[in-house]
Amino acid sequence: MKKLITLLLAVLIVFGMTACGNGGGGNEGGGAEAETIRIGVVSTFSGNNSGHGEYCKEGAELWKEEVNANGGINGKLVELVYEDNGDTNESYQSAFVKMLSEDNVVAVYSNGFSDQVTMVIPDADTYQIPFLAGNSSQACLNQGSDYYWMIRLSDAIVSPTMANACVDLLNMSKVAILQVNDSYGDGMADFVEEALKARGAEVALRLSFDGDVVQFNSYLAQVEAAGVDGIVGIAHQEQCGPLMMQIDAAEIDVPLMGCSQFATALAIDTAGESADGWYSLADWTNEADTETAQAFVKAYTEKWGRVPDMQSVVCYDAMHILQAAIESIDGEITPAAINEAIYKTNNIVGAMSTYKCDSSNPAYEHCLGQSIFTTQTVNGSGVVIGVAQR
Amino acid sequence: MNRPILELIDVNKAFGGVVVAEHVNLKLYPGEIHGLIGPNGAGKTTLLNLISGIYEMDSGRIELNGEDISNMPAYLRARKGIGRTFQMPRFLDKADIEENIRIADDLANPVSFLKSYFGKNDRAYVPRLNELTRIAGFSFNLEDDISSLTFGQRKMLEIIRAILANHKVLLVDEPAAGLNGAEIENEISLLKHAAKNMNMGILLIEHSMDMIMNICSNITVINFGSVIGNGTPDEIAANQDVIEAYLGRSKDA
Amino acid sequence: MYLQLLIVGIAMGMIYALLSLGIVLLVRAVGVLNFAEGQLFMLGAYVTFCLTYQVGMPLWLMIPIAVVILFLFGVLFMFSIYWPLRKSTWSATIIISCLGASSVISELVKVIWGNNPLVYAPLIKGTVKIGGVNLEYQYLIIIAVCILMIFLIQMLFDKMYVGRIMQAAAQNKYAAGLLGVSATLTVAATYGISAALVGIGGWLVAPLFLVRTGLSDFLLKGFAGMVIGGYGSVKGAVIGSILVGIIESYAVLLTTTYQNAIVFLVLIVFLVIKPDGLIKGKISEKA
Amino acid sequence: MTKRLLNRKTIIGAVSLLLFVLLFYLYIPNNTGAYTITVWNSALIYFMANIGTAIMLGSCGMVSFASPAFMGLGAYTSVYICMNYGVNPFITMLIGMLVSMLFAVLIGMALMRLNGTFFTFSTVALCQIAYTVYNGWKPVTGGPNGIPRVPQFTAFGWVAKTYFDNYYVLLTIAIIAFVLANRLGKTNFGRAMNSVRDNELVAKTTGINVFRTKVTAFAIAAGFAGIAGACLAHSTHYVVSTYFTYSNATMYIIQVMIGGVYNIVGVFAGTILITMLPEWLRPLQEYIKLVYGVGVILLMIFMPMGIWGLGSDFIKRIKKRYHIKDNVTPIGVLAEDQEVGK
Repeated sequence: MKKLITLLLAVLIVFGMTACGNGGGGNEGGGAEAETIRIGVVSTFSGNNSGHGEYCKEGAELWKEEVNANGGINGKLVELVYEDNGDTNESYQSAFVKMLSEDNVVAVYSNGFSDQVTMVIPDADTYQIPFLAGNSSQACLNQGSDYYWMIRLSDAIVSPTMANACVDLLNMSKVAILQVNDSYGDGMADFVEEALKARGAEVALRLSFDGDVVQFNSYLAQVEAAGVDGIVGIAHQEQCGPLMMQIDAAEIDVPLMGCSQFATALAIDTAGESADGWYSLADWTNEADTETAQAFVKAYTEKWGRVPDMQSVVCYDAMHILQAAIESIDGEITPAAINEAIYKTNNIVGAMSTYKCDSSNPAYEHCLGQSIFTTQTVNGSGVVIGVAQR
Repeated sequence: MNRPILELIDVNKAFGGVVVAEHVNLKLYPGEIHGLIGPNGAGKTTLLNLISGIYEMDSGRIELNGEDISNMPAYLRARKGIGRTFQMPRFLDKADIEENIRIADDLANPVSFLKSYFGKNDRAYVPRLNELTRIAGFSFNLEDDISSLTFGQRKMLEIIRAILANHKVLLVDEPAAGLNGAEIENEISLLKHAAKNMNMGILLIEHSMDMIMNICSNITVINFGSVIGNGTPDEIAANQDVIEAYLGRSKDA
Repeated sequence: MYLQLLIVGIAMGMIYALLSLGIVLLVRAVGVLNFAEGQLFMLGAYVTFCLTYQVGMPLWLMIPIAVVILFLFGVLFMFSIYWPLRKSTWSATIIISCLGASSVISELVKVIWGNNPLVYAPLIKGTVKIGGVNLEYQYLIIIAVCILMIFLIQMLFDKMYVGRIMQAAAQNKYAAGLLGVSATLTVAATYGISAALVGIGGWLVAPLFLVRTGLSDFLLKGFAGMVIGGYGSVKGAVIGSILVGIIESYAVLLTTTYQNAIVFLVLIVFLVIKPDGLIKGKISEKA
Repeated sequence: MTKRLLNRKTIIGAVSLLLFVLLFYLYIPNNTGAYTITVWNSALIYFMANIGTAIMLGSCGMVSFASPAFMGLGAYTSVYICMNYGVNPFITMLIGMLVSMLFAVLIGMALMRLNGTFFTFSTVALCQIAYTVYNGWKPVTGGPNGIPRVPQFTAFGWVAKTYFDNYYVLLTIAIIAFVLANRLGKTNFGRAMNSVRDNELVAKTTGINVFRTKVTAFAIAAGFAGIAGACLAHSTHYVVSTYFTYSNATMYIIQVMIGGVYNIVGVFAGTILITMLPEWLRPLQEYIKLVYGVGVILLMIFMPMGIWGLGSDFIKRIKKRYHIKDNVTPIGVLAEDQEVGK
């Protein structure tokens, strides 16, 4: 009897599975492929970080509308394909491989976490499809992939800028680094510590916390005891608000510098008045004063009824880079051709920055971003006080 | 008579301030059915728990076949040969009857894990199980669930399980409670079979004086944790202390 | 700094205590570890936020209504998660359905209130300086409410008839049935009280840590507090939670990377060495 | 009579084995895309870990959240030895398994003093500790960045380059694990575990060392988890602390319970179902997890014994409907009656 059930179950599972797989695959491809350019977006649309996916999708959709309203790229309309990457690293990889192998896309954008991106870069190489990512971990660039492209500035590039700002602008000499202990925070903190030391500042304390920690009082007691004259914060968006509030409440009166997350609308909104006085090295702020940035914010707010997040603008700019690359192709639009074209990216003006493929330093060749904002939060909004070019 | 198979020497046990066993001495001989009686709460079941190692004694000595087992954990005592049944029959209720029987067989015929892993699933115990079940006068399928047996059948299966485990000593806790007349008859023949044919020493707690007087060759009476009488059924029936303990209790009630 | 860390630890421990009080209530009444308690905590924050800002109720009206809503939700929770499985012979089934429920509550909250954290203004703004630490006034309110709750629960269990029935129900369902009280109602009431209690806890911490789904992450620390304190003891749960807060706070001196590991390592060591906890609970069945 | 029975059983067994091999080795890889294969791969890995959890839960009656901790131990040990000493992944995988088991014995000796809920909670704590260590101990685990470019499975010059290659490797390992574990329940140790689960008093009075049985079960579970972890690292070419979180542990427990704790085939079905569910529910978009949560609750309420329980009920009903009798061994009936009864 047990064997009978076993058999039944096995057969059911297998046919259920393959039926699903075929059904999924059957919808794609065919005639549509010839007329449209299919671009994939892998992001989180369910689970704990589904906010990232929403912002990302809104940015991508905005771009698609603009492009298709102008007749598409080289006369071809654009189609966006989305995959939800779920909660686990394994499901991220599955979603990514699905995008590469079954969705007939010519390029993929994803804003996964750094460890997830690290995980799937070899897949992009295997399938030879350009992979534009919204993360900023130098570890990803260090993999030396041909197909991985970083939209933002790498941590390794941002860190000296941050160190300079700390030392020159904020006169820090003895610094405490508060970092989130994940792939993003740890990588960034390493570079910042190195850069600060190079500028002669002392890193008196480096305290790390998990991604779900929101209570920093015991850390702040240590910071206070160490008598530092500056704090560098590297945290997740959701943690920035509580961190800023608690530093304010603890009356630690030193210059404060945060990573790009500290300048996000969400962090500033949640922290309220406590956010005032924070400096940040931000890839994006809604107060960015360039023409393209303002146009983007305006269009986005009109379309979606809320202000954009960094996730939206990175995705939007990634699409612009792809657009420029595809426009420059004469012949057939293939993933390989697009990848070649991205190598020739030169001074494309996006909402966030201008983009350029600079082959002078092989370590940063695949990092396309060129500039980053230095902002100060005043009265609940991030005011741009400078733009650092790389 | 030969040497006792089980001997309790000056066993003491107290829970907090309540003394449940005080200077208990007891001898159980192989092939003997030994009754253990006393009023409710006299400490009979506690004594079984002390012997089988479920409780630890405060002081005293328990010898099995001349070997001191006082400090052994329960499972080692079971391996040495002490088996028991419970007032409410206890089984693996998520497993079928076969598995319940086989744990006894594992104890009787221990094999190495590897042999059991690669060996054939043999059922050498089936003929004996058949015989015992026939004595007990009921029947079942090995693949059935325990819940398909009646309460009385379960109590008897518990005894059968203990016999199949080849225990030297069997502690039986109120085997007749909840059984009808026919079942009690069958149970008595099962116990007698175990004592006579397998030379087991059986220590029996029972409230039914009929049954005790019928099958026991020796009886020990305890009250408030201490032994107040010991002897053959006839001696016990004439023992003044025992009569007082029982009558005194019936007066209170 | 040592004094400061102590105060910070106690303050945080009080927050864990809010959660572990709710857990201990269920443990005492039904003997179940509720893995969705963290979500009820978070739900409290969202419900009070909704009533205060989206409905616009004043505080005096908001609290009783929130308590009623949360109580009813607790009763609903009991009938959908616990009741159908009460007779299951596998303890795992209830754990699994609690895990399912936690996913459902989180997602419902997201569907209704969106993904982004919401801001809840503190009752009294500003900070107070205690032993060299600037603490938000909110912490004082938390401590006060916490003490009040301990008092109320003790009253409930020791003085009131219902409480004694609840305890009887936990220890012996059969006996509780004999008392002539519907065991169903007492268990339902316990779930309701637990949900309301924990929900109020969520309301109290919302001004400190925002109204967000991540609030449920405090659950494990609440569990830890209850286990260290003594399984099923109300006082023990509070003391244990404070101890967890203090350990966590002092762990920073040693290492920050392994802070979490230290807290849970202490917990395991505690469990193994002193399985009954600090204060022996009414229901101890550990070893 | 027994011989004929054996024959029928053997035929069913042989046919199902053949079908199984055809289905899993030939049909699936040739009829699915790379993406579906990656989903299968993770399902197979989860399955290996879940065998351990199922042994703990179904046989020993203990709810354990510890499997990610031991998966991590297996994975990091294997990757560390493989990358630093250039040993073949298949060998390091076994070393990883042994290290997991060793740790499980040591930890188990401490934790097995605890009963029920307390044991469960201590495994949750264990899971948290393990994650923190994996995330913090940079020289060995690569910290939060993990270790990229983990060597692939290789054997005798053959290298598992694609996900399909990995599928065959994982399937083979999973089948071995399945066969090993399936037999376990029919041994004396399996019965010892069951008696520990159902009634510790019976276990003690039939000579079963409850403590040792529990520790051994914990170690076996850790062994399966260790293998699964190593497979995860080598088949995704990457290992990072976020593979081994508490939320993964809750997912594994759900998979086991949904499948049905009694039987490893049920566990397999549950693992596949929960792994595939998000793929099937994809049209629901952001409501996926909501539906998933409701589904889990309903499944627990209406089929607490999981898919396996449902399947066996179904077959029982069919047998009743068509008057198919099980092969039973009657006990206690006189020999003459037995002859007549036939």
